[in-house]
Amino acid sequence: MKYSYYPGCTLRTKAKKLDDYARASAKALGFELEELEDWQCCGGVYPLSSDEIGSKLSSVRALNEAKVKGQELVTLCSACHHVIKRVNDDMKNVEDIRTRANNYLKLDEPYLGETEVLHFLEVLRDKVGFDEIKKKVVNPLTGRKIGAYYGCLLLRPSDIIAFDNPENPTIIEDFIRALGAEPVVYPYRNECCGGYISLKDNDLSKKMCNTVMDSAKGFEAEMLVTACPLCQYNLTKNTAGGVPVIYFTEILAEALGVKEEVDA
Amino acid sequence: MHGIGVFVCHCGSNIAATVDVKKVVEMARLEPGVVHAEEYQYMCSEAGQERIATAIREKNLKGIVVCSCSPRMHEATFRKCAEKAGLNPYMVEIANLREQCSWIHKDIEEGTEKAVILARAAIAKVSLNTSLLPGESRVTKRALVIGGGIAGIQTALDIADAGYEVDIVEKTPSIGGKMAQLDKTFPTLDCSACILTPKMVDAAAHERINLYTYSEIEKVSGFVGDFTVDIRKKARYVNMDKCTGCGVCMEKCPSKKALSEFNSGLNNRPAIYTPFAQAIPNVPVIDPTQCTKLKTGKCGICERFCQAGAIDYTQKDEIVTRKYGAIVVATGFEIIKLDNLEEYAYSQSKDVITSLELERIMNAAGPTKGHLERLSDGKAPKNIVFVQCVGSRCDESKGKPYCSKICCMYTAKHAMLIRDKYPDVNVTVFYIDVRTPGKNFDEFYRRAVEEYGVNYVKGQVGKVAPQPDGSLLVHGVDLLDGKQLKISADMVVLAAAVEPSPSVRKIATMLTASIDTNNFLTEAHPKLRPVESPTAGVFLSGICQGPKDIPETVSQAGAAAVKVVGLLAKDKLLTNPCTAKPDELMCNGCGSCANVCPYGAISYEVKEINDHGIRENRRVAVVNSALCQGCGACTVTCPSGTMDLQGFSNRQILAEVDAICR
Amino acid sequence: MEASKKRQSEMVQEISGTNPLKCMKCGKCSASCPAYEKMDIKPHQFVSYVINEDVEALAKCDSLWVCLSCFACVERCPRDVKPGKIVDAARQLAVRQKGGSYLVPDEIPALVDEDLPQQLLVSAFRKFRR
Amino acid sequence: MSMNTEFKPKIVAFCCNWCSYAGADLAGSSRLAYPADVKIIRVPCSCRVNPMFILRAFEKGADGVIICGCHPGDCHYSTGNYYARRRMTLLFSMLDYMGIERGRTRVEWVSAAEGVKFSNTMNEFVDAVRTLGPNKRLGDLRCKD
Repeated sequence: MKYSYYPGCTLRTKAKKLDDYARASAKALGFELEELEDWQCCGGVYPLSSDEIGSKLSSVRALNEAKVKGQELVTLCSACHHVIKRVNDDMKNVEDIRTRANNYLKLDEPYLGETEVLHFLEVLRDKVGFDEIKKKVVNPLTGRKIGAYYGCLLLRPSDIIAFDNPENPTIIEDFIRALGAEPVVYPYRNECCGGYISLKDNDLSKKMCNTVMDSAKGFEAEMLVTACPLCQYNLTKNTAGGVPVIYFTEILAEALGVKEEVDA
Repeated sequence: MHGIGVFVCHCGSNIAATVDVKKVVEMARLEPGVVHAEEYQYMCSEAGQERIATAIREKNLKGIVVCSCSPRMHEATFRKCAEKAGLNPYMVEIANLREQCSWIHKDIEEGTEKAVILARAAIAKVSLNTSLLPGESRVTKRALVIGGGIAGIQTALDIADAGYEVDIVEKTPSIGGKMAQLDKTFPTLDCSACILTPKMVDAAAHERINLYTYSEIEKVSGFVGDFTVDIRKKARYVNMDKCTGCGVCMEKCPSKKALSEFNSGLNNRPAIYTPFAQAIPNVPVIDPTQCTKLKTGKCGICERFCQAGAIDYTQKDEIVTRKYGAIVVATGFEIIKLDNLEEYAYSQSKDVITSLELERIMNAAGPTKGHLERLSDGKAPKNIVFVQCVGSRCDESKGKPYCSKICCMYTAKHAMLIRDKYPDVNVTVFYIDVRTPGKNFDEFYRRAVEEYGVNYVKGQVGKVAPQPDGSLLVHGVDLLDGKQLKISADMVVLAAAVEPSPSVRKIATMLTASIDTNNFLTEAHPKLRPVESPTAGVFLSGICQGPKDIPETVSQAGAAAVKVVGLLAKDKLLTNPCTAKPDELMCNGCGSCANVCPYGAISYEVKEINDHGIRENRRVAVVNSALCQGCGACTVTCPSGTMDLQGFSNRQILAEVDAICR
Repeated sequence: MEASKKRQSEMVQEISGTNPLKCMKCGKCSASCPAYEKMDIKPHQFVSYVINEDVEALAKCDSLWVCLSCFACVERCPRDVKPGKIVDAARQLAVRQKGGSYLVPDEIPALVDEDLPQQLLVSAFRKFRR
Repeated sequence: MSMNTEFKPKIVAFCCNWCSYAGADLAGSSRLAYPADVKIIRVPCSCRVNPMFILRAFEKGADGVIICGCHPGDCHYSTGNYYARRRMTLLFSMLDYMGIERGRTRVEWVSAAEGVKFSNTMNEFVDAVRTLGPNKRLGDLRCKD
């Protein structure tokens, strides 16, 4: 199975590992991530204003490229997923945005939201299947207590992102269980880390990250996994004496026995 | 037709403000056949009706048009008025100038122009009206009540006391409904069981009340006065005549994993069970999804221990068919599912509960024997937070758009009872508005605050976070103080919205009773006919019509009973004379009309027909006007145009079309 | 003056695509907001400011730069008012004015460290500048 | 004034007594406006609407005809609206063939509780007919009384 793949800006640089582990794991699981030829940065945040068109175009280009190839579009970074999925929803359902975006882009055929956008986690759950992953685990993470950190962007707004209950999600927990580890459920796993605010108001971000981290530690998590480079950065940088925060693809690669070849 | 009178009503300013009534009168006078036209402030008033009657007599009117409100409002009034003045009541037509003209238009010129056209259409129709005489149909002197909660029980008791037979059909193994699950009731704090159980016993013991518990409605046909209903009596696997209600079977049953419906799933019950100790009838049922014997053929312990020999694993569902003159829907409510509101952590913590679950915890017969304790660890809570409006007053994507009405009061009750029994427990209530319209209601709420020290906070809760130590951190806001609050609680109680019982949709469809967008049954008129469904012979009792508390439910139950009694007291009902009528000369007996008739009102007879002097025997359609309900399906199906509908004939409707398009 | 206040309020409603009149003043947004303490105008107040046509005050307030667009209020609003969208619309009005930016490129070097992901800068630029 | 605002279409609405007529009453008592071009004819059930009524309306110069009944499953007479739906599907395709555009004919389900829907439906329908402009009159369609 081949999917179009949109890595995003940070996965090329600071979060290279998130990307590398994902590709290696995909290979081990028998599917391929075919990187879009010339993708552009999604902008990091979804432009909420209904009159902003320009900042949505890079997502539309990516979506259209996947459509032309006849593939589903897989994303990995929470922010990219959030932005691209919401823009896709606009292209499907909001006539004004659809018309104006198509007028700008002048594609061979107008883009009407045809592409299906999947988060890598969705591919694991719905296309590969956690049971199947369980079978392919060579290094089960037995005895490890891992907490999922969803953050804000991965699940909200749930009417558009729509792949898990936004207030009591289970997808990463089920994923952790499939790898043989024990998921740690803690209540702040869907609360914000502060995101971009850490640039200008680091104290606020610190406070929020500590709430998350303290809660996770209180429930005896030994490690947190996330899908978002910014969450990973904030939770690592803005907490003192916290547990390690790594990308979920890293534990996947580890369990599938492909981590070393990536690290090498 | 010559001799038409037109009466234009001002309806105070309701019509006259946007319709120039004088102009309507003036224009009506120009219509063919009109010999009299006048306007008056309130045509429906006694003086107004007198004017109509006088005109009918003095001008020898043959048909009248009243330009007023909707015919659904006053058609009957004006028909009666005409009849008194000696005119056939079906020689009356209404032009709806209020609901369908003056109330929706602002411009007088536009409103008047439309009013003139509506009047013209009614005049055109009435000129083709014919005198009609209603037929008669019989009344089966027996009522059916669907639902055996307090609404159904009260309705049944009132009907039976008036001297009529009543059957109650209840889908669970016992009557009692939600009220049986409650601990205390507001605003007097009576024990719910203490006031309900005597009524349950009365219903069971009443010589004119027959209970079909563990039964469901399967099929309904017929119409007012003469309904035929199939009732499915689900297999109990216990012989009701033999069982003595000793309860040994329940004790001995080895399969005790099922969740107790009565205790809101907070503890378990055996596979053979009565829902609660005071169940009526006190005869258990076997849950086939739980019983080892029924599932695997092995076990049979209850049969072995039953000294009365009442266990019967071979029982099958049974369908009984009964006739009724009237049907009362009293299907009650359920608590909504909280999947869309997981920020309150209902499925994440055992100590986040609904108010109905709290009722069971507070009740001496409940899972904790009436001790207020946490379901997670059995510890006594010290800090309890109540959250109001959970899923009520929401946008449709999040919950129900309506106010559930009972939550403010039962929350005050819970808070008060807890503070009374456990004075060291802190109780905080997050509210958006406290709604207490009802006798002694606000006083009750004030007592909770002033005498019992319940901490009411104006604001909502955003998140409930279960903590590693088992406590619950409640993230709320105090809008009056302008502060975000984080309260450490050990129990959170959610006032979850009520919704009509899911079974009501199917029942409404069977009864052709209409239902609103929230699945509440619609009343015939929201103010003036609140306990009647628009479908004749179908009445509404309790929450199936809209959220209401126990006193309101009981009042409505009594009102519905009176309506039923009023119907059953009649020996004959006048039937709607607007029925289908075939023209025998044109009928070729093809059978199309009988095929589409939902009432089986059309049959075929071989008759001698005199067709322009030629006498021959022909097979022709015959309509049983007692069965015909006047839908008109046959009139359109008939290929030869034989079938017509009295009161809504082809010529009448075409005349209206012509008048509108003129 | 009155007319322009009305126009601004309408603009916020258009840009945000929300209807503030649906609000029932429950405060769930403010109960959910992780940045509540740092906000001078609270999330639930944003809604009434728009209703009262005082967008000018919103365009000047500090809350614009504290809102994280974490969508907690959007997700939990029981009335589909979604205050987060209103905050964002008011922010747009501010950054679209000359000199309305909250972040200038010159301050960036002092704020970054070597681990800082690009995503952070990209997002911050999108949120704090035109 | 432009031509478009001057054009006042003639719209005939057949409403069943139990649901749609009551829905129209509710629209009225809730003061939910819709154009005065709509004139309602009360019928007991949508299945009472004979195709001949609709042909006659167009013959006499109607610009649009709408039939409103109870929602599927909610018909007061159990099945009447199903008959109406089938009949109208056939009739409308024939009318389309004859040159009366699809936009001029419509079947809509409106319950007694849906005043808002009634008003919205009528607003939309009138808009649609206005866009189509005046209807060409049909000649004699042999449905004289």
